[in-house]
Amino acid sequence: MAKPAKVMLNVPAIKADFPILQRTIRDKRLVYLDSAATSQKPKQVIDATSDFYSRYNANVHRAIYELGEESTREYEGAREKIAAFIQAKSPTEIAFTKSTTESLNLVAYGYGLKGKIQKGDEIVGTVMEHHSNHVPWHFVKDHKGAVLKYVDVKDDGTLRMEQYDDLLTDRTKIVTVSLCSNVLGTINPVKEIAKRAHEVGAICVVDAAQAAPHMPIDVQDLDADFLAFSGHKMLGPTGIGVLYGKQELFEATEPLLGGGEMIREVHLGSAKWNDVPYKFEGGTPNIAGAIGLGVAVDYLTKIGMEAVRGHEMEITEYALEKLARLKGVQTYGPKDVKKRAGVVSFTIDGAHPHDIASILDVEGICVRSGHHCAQPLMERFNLPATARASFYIYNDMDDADALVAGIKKVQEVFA
Amino acid sequence: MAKPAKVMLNVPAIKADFPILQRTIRDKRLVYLDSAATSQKPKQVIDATSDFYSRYNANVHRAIYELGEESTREYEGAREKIAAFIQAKSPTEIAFTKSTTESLNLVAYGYGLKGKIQKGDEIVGTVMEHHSNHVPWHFVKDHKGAVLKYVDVKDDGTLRMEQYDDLLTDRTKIVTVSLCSNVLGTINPVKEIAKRAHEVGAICVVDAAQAAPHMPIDVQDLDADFLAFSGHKMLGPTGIGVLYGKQELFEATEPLLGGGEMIREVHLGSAKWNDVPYKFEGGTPNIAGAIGLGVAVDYLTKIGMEAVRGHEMEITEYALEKLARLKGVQTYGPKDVKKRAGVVSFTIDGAHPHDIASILDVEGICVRSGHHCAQPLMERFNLPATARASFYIYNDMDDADALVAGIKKVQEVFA
Amino acid sequence: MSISYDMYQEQILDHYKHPRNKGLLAGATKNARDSNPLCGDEVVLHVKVDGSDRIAEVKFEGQGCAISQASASMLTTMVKGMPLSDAEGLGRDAVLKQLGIPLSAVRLKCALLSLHVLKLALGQKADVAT
Amino acid sequence: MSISYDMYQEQILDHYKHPRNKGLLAGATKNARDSNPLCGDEVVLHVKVDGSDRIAEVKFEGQGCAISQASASMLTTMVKGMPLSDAEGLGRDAVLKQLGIPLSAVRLKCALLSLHVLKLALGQKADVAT
Ligand SMILES: Cc1ncc(COP(=O)(O)O)c(C=O)c1O
Ligand SMILES: Cc1ncc(COP(=O)(O)O)c(C=O)c1O
Repeated sequence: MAKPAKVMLNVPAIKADFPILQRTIRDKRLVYLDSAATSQKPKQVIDATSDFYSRYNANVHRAIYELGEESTREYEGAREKIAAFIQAKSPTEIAFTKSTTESLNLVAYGYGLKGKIQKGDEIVGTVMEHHSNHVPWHFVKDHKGAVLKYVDVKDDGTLRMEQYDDLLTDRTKIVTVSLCSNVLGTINPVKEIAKRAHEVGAICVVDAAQAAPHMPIDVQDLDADFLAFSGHKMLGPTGIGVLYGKQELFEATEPLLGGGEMIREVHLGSAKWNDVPYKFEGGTPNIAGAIGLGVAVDYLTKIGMEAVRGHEMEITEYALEKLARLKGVQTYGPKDVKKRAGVVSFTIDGAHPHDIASILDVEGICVRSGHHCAQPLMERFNLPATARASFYIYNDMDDADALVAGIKKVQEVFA
Repeated sequence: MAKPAKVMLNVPAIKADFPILQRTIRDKRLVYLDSAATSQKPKQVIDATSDFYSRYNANVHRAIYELGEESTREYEGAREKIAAFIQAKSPTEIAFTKSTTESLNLVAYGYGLKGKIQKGDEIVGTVMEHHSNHVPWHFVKDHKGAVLKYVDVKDDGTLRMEQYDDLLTDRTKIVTVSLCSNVLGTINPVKEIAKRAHEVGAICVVDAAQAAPHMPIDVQDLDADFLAFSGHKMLGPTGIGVLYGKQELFEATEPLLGGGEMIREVHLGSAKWNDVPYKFEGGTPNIAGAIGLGVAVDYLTKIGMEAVRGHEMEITEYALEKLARLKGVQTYGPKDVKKRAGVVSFTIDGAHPHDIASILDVEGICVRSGHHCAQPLMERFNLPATARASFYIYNDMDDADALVAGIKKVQEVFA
Repeated sequence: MSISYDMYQEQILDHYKHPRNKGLLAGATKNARDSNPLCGDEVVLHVKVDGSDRIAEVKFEGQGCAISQASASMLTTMVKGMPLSDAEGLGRDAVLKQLGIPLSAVRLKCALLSLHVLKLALGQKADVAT
Repeated sequence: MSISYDMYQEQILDHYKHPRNKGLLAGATKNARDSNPLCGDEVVLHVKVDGSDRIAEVKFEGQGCAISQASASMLTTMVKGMPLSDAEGLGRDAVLKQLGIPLSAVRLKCALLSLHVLKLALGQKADVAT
């Protein structure tokens, strides 16, 4: 993706939409730099949720009365918006889950453990995956005897693509990779990865938890077979996630959760599944969550995902430059902002990341510290933990400056 | 449970808390009689959700900064409230899921499919279960060779307890039963069922989706081993559910979803689980949902679950009497309100339940029609479908009268 | 959407109470069945195609609401005697026009179930039921 | 909760930068290790109990934040020479009092990790880390 011309969003106008950003922390302005963990929510999304509960709350799909018609229309409308957002061919390729984590588990169980994977079949992941894209595949290994292989990460934070070629065999059935790393910010060449996977007859599962909020996604162009993301990281409510799957793969996948909504017929001891995507939505779904996510997608679409990406590239470039000038501070991941998103992990000599986060908190700055649910990656870089700042549409250069000033305070304390 | 003395809640005051009940449907007063599908929400719950997003939205558990401390405190506070609500020994016996359906699947996978159940082990269910308490056990049958057995229902809507005794053997490992039927309203003798299950060394799994919103629950008195329910049926948000499990059983249960939060350590190809209940909460949870459910529990606790139960008994008794006087109208389930909850399934001669629901909708009355996700039960009673009215704290005798008047309209149309 | 008692017009109730072409069909050349997973409405169609590719006979069986059963009954009267190619070309609009009543999204599925089953019987894949 | 730079008082930073009793312990009679699953802080304790049931020697190893490592260092100074029964009776309040800084819930887990490991080493089950 070429770097768009200098685009900065109108941050004051955007900030005005986010009630929490009017808040102070111990008399300091709130500088929220933890959107990679969860994003803040604009009032449009907050209001959509309240509005649902206040005006047309009803269970979806089976109700004949007016309220149920309305809730079903909005719920299915959200599905259509999300399909358009990632360029899916049809809304039937979109299943609602509770999170990226559930989405990835759905694939691991439904296509793996309960599905097509046999003993000795190979699953290729990468060392930089989030735990949510590690642990579900352990289940397939433990219960089906699948073999797990991992593409390593180079010192510059990119994948060792030559090694990937070597790992692929005619036993490779699944390749699973994150579109964007939540620690390094690296944007992986998923289109290329999927192409090579398809050449050996494997499918490609994409963890887009850190990508969907921050850059345009075209599942058809990527030729992804499954793609997962979470609402709460992209301005949407907590408790709602998405699994995209190509129609024919959705049809070949077993459901994870058995229950209401996902069946066509149930008898004692046997059942027939409903059509896709409903067979994946057992139980009463997070209706308010789906509707809220639809409104979040509207909000992002209105700004334009190219513009979101451009804005974040500007701040990230600025922040990386400033941090590079600080002695005793290391950043991780690609230096070139064209190859990375606005997730900036860093360490400071002599100060543990928790202490960094604690001291930044005193300054009203929210950053994350720890292993970021990516222990294998931390082990690869021989790091017990990092601090991580991540940017979104409501951040600007002032926030990056606040981070730099905060880091200097940390250095003073641990001097 | 003895019938409490005539208690009627102050319905006008309660109604005032529910914004949606101020709404009209095509110029008619909204008469919401579908709380068994999902309940309406008081403004306290709606506001709690907005407040979370507007003031202290942050991911839980790992954040060091102030917002994360606040969200974690509220999230864990909700767990404590729920533990107290059902008399659990400790909050660590409460896991948040997305729904009753996920809770029951968690047990079926974690204790069954991935856990202790071996080929030939027996699981005893009942014919009156909701699909969410049928289909997960099919998975255990299909993947582990467990044998499924079912306790039948008598014509009066109660379980054939003599048959239950016959079904129990020393191979019985799990007994699973709903505390209250979502079609018949029957309140099952779960304490007795659990006792006999324990006598043969089986555990007892309880589906409390229709019970937790409507009557006091004491898991220790019931001696339930697992117990599941949903927030959205008890004034809470959509997308949040609860699984209670006895500490030692929780510890013996494998997680369903692998990912962030639920691990202690992850390496390439292996992982160690976090402590209970966190090992069951893989991925970012529905934080707003959990907090909202905590507030819903506060609301119900303030009214008092004994009073809720008493109120619903009054309306149900009144409605059943009125319906009994209508020619050509049949109701199902126990006649004695001491043995049943406020879920009233009915049919009208010559009018299909969908048409009943459509015509009642014209009158502003919301009832459900269909198989209510209980096809095996419908087959048992040889019914293609029923209409179902269900009562909650915001309903009163006027609502029951509106139902009766609506039924008369249906009879006119199909005369 | 204007929902009212219009949904239960004379004509609908008449087809519901006195269904046309209901029953089995000996020598049917095409048969299909489907049900609406959300509500359990069920329609079975039996079709006999003659030598000149016409629908010589058609019968339906089923259970369900007035809308689904009246629409099945009306559909059989519509397609009886129709050239196969015309029946294959039959779209949802034609069926809804004949029903002539306002329908919400959920009830639309009831109304279109029989058309869906017809398409199945004729070996077409089109999903008209949504 | 008053969070401020008080958390990083001289004394804490001193124990962090110059940990007491850090390293291996030859002839340790009790050892334990635990980590905080949420953040990865790690503490290992080696304890040598003498014939009169006293903690004759104690050493720690570990990695993590200033709070967890300073608190481990301070704990070793506290229990060295202590009768086993006193060490077993040691509660969170005593440890927190010695740290003497305001702590939020998350950082509390850092501060109490070493006490938790001590309890493990002494074969006690009490969960003090929450
Ligand atoms: C008895 C019973 N069990 C389980 C469920 C499933 O609940 P949910 O859809 O919230 O998962 C329901 C509600 O539909 C129910 O009534
Ligand atoms: C790359 C990546 N994958 C998966 C996840 C899991 O997302 P969730 O916790 O919403 O399930 C996250 C977020 O924590 C992530 O950053």
